[in-house]
Amino acid sequence: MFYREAGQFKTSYQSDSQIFPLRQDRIGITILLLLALIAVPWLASDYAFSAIFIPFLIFSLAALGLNILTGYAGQLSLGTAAFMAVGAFASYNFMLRLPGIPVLLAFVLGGICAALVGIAFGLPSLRIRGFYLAAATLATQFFVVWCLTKIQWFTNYSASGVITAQEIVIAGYAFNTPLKKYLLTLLIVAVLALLAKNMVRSNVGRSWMAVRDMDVAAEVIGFRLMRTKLLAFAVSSFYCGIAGALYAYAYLGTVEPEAYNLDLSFRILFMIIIGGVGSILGSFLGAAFIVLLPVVLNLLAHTLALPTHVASNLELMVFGALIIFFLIVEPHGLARLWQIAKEKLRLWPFPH
Amino acid sequence: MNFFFEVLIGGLLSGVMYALVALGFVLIYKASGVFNFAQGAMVFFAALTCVGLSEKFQLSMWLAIPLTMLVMVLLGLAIERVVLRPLVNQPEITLFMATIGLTFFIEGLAQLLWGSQPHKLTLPIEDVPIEYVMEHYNILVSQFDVIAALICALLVTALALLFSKTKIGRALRAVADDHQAALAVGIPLQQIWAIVWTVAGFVALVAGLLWGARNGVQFALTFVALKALPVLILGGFTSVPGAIVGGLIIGASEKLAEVYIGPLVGGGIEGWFPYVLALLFLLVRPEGLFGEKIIRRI
Amino acid sequence: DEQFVPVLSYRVGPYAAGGSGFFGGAIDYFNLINAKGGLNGVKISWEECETEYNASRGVECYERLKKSQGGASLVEPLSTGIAYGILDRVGDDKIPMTTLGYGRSDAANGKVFPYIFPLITSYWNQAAAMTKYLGDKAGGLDKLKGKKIVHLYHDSAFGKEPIPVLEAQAKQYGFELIKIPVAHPGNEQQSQWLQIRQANPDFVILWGWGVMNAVAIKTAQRNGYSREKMLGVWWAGSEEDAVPAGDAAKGYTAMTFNTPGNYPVLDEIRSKVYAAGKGNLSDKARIGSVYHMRGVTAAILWTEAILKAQEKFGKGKTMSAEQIRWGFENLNVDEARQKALGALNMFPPVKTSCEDHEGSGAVKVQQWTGDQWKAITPNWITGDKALTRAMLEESSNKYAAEKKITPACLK
Amino acid sequence: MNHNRQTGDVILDLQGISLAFGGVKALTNISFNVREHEIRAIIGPNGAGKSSMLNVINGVYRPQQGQITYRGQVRKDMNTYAAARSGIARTFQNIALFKGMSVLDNIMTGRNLKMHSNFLLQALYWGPAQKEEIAHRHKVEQIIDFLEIQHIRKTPVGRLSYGLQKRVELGRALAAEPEILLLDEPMAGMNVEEKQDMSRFILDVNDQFGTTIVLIEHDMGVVMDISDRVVVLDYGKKIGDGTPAEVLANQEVINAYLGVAH
Amino acid sequence: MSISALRPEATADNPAYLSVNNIEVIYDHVILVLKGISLQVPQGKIVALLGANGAGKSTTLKAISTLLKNERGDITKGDIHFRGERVDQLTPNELVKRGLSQVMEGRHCFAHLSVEENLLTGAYTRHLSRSELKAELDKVYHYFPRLRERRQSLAGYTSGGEQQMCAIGRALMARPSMILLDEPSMGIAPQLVEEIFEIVKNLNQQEQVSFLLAEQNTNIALRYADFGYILENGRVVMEGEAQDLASNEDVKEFYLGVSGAGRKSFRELKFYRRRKRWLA
Ligand SMILES: Nc1ncnc2c1ncn2[C@@H]1O[C@H](COP(=O)(O)OP(=O)(O)OP(=O)(O)O)[C@@H](O)[C@H]1O
Ligand SMILES: Nc1ncnc2c1ncn2[C@@H]1O[C@H](COP(=O)(O)OP(=O)(O)OP(=O)(O)O)[C@@H](O)[C@H]1O
Ligand SMILES: [Mg+2]
Ligand SMILES: [Mg+2]
Repeated sequence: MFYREAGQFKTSYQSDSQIFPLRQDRIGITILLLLALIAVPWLASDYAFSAIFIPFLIFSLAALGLNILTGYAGQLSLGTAAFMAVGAFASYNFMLRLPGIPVLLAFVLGGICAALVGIAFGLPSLRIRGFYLAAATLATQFFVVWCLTKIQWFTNYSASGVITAQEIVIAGYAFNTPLKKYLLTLLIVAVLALLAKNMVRSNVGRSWMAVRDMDVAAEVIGFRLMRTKLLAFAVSSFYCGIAGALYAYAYLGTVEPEAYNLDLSFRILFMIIIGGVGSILGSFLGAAFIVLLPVVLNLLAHTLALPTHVASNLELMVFGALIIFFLIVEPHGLARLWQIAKEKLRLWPFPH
Repeated sequence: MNFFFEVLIGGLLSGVMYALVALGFVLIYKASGVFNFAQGAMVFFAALTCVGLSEKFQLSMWLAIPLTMLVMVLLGLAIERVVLRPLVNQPEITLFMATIGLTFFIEGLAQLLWGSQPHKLTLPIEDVPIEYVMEHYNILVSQFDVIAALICALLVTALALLFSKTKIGRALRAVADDHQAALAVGIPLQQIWAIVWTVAGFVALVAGLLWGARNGVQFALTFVALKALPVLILGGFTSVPGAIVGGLIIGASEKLAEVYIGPLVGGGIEGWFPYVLALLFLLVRPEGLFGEKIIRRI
Repeated sequence: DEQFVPVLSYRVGPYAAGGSGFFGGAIDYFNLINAKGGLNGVKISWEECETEYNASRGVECYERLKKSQGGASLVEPLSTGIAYGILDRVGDDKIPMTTLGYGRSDAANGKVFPYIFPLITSYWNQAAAMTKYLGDKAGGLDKLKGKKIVHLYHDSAFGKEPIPVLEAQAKQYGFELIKIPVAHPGNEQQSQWLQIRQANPDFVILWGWGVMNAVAIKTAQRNGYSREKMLGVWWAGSEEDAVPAGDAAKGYTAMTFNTPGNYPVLDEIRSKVYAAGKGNLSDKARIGSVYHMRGVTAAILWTEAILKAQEKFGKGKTMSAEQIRWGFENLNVDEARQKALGALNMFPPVKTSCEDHEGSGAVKVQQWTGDQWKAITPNWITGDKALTRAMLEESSNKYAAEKKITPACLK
Repeated sequence: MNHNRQTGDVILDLQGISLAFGGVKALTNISFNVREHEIRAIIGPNGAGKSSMLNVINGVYRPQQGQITYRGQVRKDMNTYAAARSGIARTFQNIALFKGMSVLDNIMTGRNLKMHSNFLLQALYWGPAQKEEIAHRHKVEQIIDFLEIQHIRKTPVGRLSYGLQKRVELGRALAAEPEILLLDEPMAGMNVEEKQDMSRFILDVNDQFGTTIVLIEHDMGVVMDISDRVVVLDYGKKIGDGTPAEVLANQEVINAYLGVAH
Repeated sequence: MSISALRPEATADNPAYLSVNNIEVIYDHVILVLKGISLQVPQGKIVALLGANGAGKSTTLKAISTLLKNERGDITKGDIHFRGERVDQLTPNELVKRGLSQVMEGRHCFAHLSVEENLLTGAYTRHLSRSELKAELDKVYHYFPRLRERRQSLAGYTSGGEQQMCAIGRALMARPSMILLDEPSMGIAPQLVEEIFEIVKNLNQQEQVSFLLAEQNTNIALRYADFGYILENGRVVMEGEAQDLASNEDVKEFYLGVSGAGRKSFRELKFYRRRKRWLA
């Protein structure tokens, strides 16, 4: 009975179409944000920031981007890391070549570059669908990374092909400690998540979902497939681009194009599938799962004092098995699990 | 001109090797609508098990191969029971994801059982140029590749017959279309899947042996899957002959491109060229060369 | 008292074989040291973290372990991606990082990279040494004139790194350099080798990684190219590269910064560590294999740095990372010391300074006999160090300018 | 026939439409017209080409021959988007709802063409975008009330029973406030009571908004009762056209479709 | 007369007997849909399942054919017996082998198989020779001549009604002893509806096939059925002999569209019917 909507009557459509129509949810999210903004900085260690929270937030953002494309617009993509790479390398070059440009602007421009690349590689989606499209997006993945290694201008002719992200300075204030980077990332991700949530609950979002669920019908209703799909590619790549830039600037610092390899694309894909395809919340849950699980498994394996090669392989096996397990328990991901839990709570203590 | 033919033939033969891996994908996709990402891992697992068995227990290959086949059967059955059965009628992407989970599991299992060391695998076919062709035409054709191509042709014919001529073939296609309806007409999904995964295991074993003999048996065998993907989309996910034709096209054009276009742009284009080629091709035929037409009727 | 070393290892995935050999070697040596009473009584403790050779996981491991058990003494991720991911961090955390035979070549400049130690040798020096060796083989560097050398490389930053050196030398000595890239992962090289066959070069430099090496050797065989004329980098010169190629690998040569063979220290590891059931390798036969020996070498250099630091800052005490950094910067493992350690000639003598974090630059060439590696150059060889030094200065200074660092030696 | 509204001029005119798929002739030289405000039924045996006819009208299929005149404008064929723009909405025989979306969202998509705020504003969910969203929500809620599906407003449509899905689909088409509403077997899978309701909805839409309706239905009771004129197709050919009474009396129609006289 | 007295009882000599006992079905762990449904189908009888949209007819049928699991539905209570054997834990394939097959709602033809291949899959569980198969096919084509014309087309391209015929024909190919039919008349032209029910009757009388059919066309369903159940909101609210139901006032009013004054024109109904239901 904790989770009851009884007594919460919506007197206007405005209040009914709030992001979180239920009071409990609103309170919950506020507490969460406050925790993230105030409690976490107080309590967490540098390790937590720089190895857990920051990558978690960045991956969440990338997952959000992919979720927009795959979860909402239904275009399966395996090229996420490529868009991240574009965002990162473009931001780097903007900062390098336009000295004095505000960092955030560079990120946004980087995101826009990624969006443009996204649109270019999204064009085939007008004809190609499903796994065919997925396999075709691998072209993006390999091509972009190849370009970044081949064309040395992108890496400013560095001999080793790596770029070193410039320091993040906003209005004279340097974001140079893990805590500061964490806060910056948190803010960017929170704002972008809010925008994403708004998009998916208004007409754009509906157009994406319509195209995802049944594109012929969507066309008949008057959605323009080309525009809708390309917009999804653009927005998604924009998000991924920003995530990629943060990956370089707030997380790794020095990166080579190879850091944005197929593995990364797959990791992001796991996140949205484990978290929940077509769910903003799911992007976060999935990212948390994929970031934390190996750490937890690693710690576990070491407390068990297994021989190391056994431990490492077991880790991998358990990771795979857990993915399967979760899919079996709930194919719609953690977000759906959470929803079911809420529905059960609503009824609790009665079974139905 | 000789050089051109050499590249072309080399490419075609490599293409057959890709097709061999692609076949495994096609089988499972055709039979269940699942894109089996774990195929690469199965290739690795099969080859490693075979080599592992023969090295550890001093078995001859002729004993190790059937034993491995047995292992692959067990693996197929286990996958059906543990992974697929609970996921009947789920969206494709869920099944796809499950096979990724499976990939990790199989990779971990393989290395846990047999260690992470690379091994050599010697088949009684030597990988040297065929002398006759070398002498008379001065074109290099690898004997190994030719034999591999023959084996592949054999497999393809057998599988193509299986799909087009038998009741099982029809049932497989039905399952791929609609799990629920297939169940409703009494098609035993579990048996079908078990069979298909076993056959896929067999194909993986063949691919694993041939690729293993070529590149050594090591983890990187899982990467050959990446070579099979463009072949698949070009040939069509659902077509056995498509895998072969796609393989030939991809193999030949990728080699020609690397040799003739590569130097102009700095080379190393083999990684993405097949994908871009396949993509361009898809723009003309969205379901690949021989893929089943995508029916969108309202 | 304990000296903590985080071990960012990888024992799964495509590079697991190398990872388990290297880190196995290092841990074996730690166990040996501890069995012998530690470093002036200070035992070494360590904790492993699986990185899967993945930058993001590597960073997590680093961050997790850097503060545990009294703080990390040093790190060695054995992965370029991870090394880059923690490059800035080790500077901030003041923890020395070694990158044996990989990573940024220009990090040898300690004025710009005070915490990075590409010990023994870097890619640039390797490339220069290769030219030297090929020159010697041809009967003198001047005989390289008119010769054709193919640089067959992994198409990534790694494979392209030596190109400036090779190009400069091609110009200097008048040989023709043909660059042929192989797309990752390199499991198909027919087109490259047809090109090579076409060009019919005098030598092929194999700048490969992972499966690409075995495939190159195999494909060389099928295309009838002599393996004796192939010269691999040290990442293409281990058992893991030669064994899978089978018989094709016989006669293949590769660079190394270890001399293959047996050494007292390895015997000691067998008798004191493995006999006590503490060996890290699951297969004892791998003791003394290339990666294992490389791991032992790394561990020797690490412990030598700690000992060096103890000499200065207090024997028998736990050293801080800062102090160990000093130790790394003032390493001097000469032949006498090597002999004392039971590792004479196992690796080149290393003497570092602030300007030179590499400390040697010498390498050997080894050849695969069909079941093991044999050194075929009796002495350590070094290439044109003046050339590489100039490049190193230029590159590191550019980095310093970008990062707004004023190059200077740390005390 | 007590009809509140007079049917008007011809709004949609089809001339000599032929459509074939490979060897299958779905439609052969079909001509008929639809007048403004009327309820026009298309009937015929299975596979006669009824659904194909609707698909031609709103541009899903391109006929090989023939021409379509819509509001005085002649075109060889339609395209779906243009058809939607010019006020043609429809439902589908095999339910084509957006399965992953809630009932509310599904119906909201119907209003898509009436929404104009750009996507940046929508992302901010602010000002005009929010106002617009809420204004349209009002409209949609009216339709939801109208169809009596308030209680399932937030349910994903994939979870609804077949009949309810049909109703939602009608709602989505209605939300577009179309000039012409094409309904492909809207009452399949409903019981009499529900059909009565559905008929009432259709009549009301027709009455209140003056929407022209083209209806495919196999329940002759419904067709005879609510339609103004009926076209009968058989094997892609037109075999009858006229008022329900006329069609009912047509022997050819009886043979091909009705079987025993009703 | 008490209705329950009419309920056919289970007896040992009544083997093809389907009985559903007080089952409860929950979708997705939380959505309770069937709240204790019991029904019986005697051998050789036709039983109709009636009810408004969303009442739970299809769910009941899927529960019987064990297809529910794959839609994340669970039978949490009750049991189902077929020919004296408990079947709720069997696989659909085993059920078909035991002679129970289902025609699903919404057609579910195999889109990429031709019509004829669709029909052939129906005979999967049977081991027939080529000529036997052909005879079976001919039988179906005889019932549905339209299918013969379209036999080579991919089912995905056929019209709605053709697909419906294909689905029914496919189930017939299994030669079951009991068929669950979910809205067989949906999307079918009137004269063919009659024909389909004639086929049902024929099979029933000549081959002793039992039927459980969910049908919205109450009129015709009650005409052909022996027995009927009316579902409302996941519960059985009424059951009885078909004729009795057909003459029941409420049924007439709500399901047959005839009130005291006889059949009303659809046009004449001026109000939506805020109906008062039997609330269980
Ligand atoms: N997969 C599902 N998940 C959740 N709820 C479902 C699902 N399928 C059906 N339901 C719900 O179960 C109830 C009964 O559905 P069912 O399909 O059995 O109705 P029906 O009697 O067949 O209706 P109709 O005549 O419209 O076909 C409906 O309220 C529906 O919303
Ligand atoms: N896209 C297509 N490709 C091939 N054949 C088609 C296609 N669309 C329709 N047909 C064929 O055209 C004929 C007419 O189909 P249509 O769907 O218009 O029939 P219908 O009158 O709506 O029948 P029903 O009452 O059964 O829905 C059918 O025989 C069908 O198989
Ligand atoms: Mg139709
Ligand atoms: Mg139903």
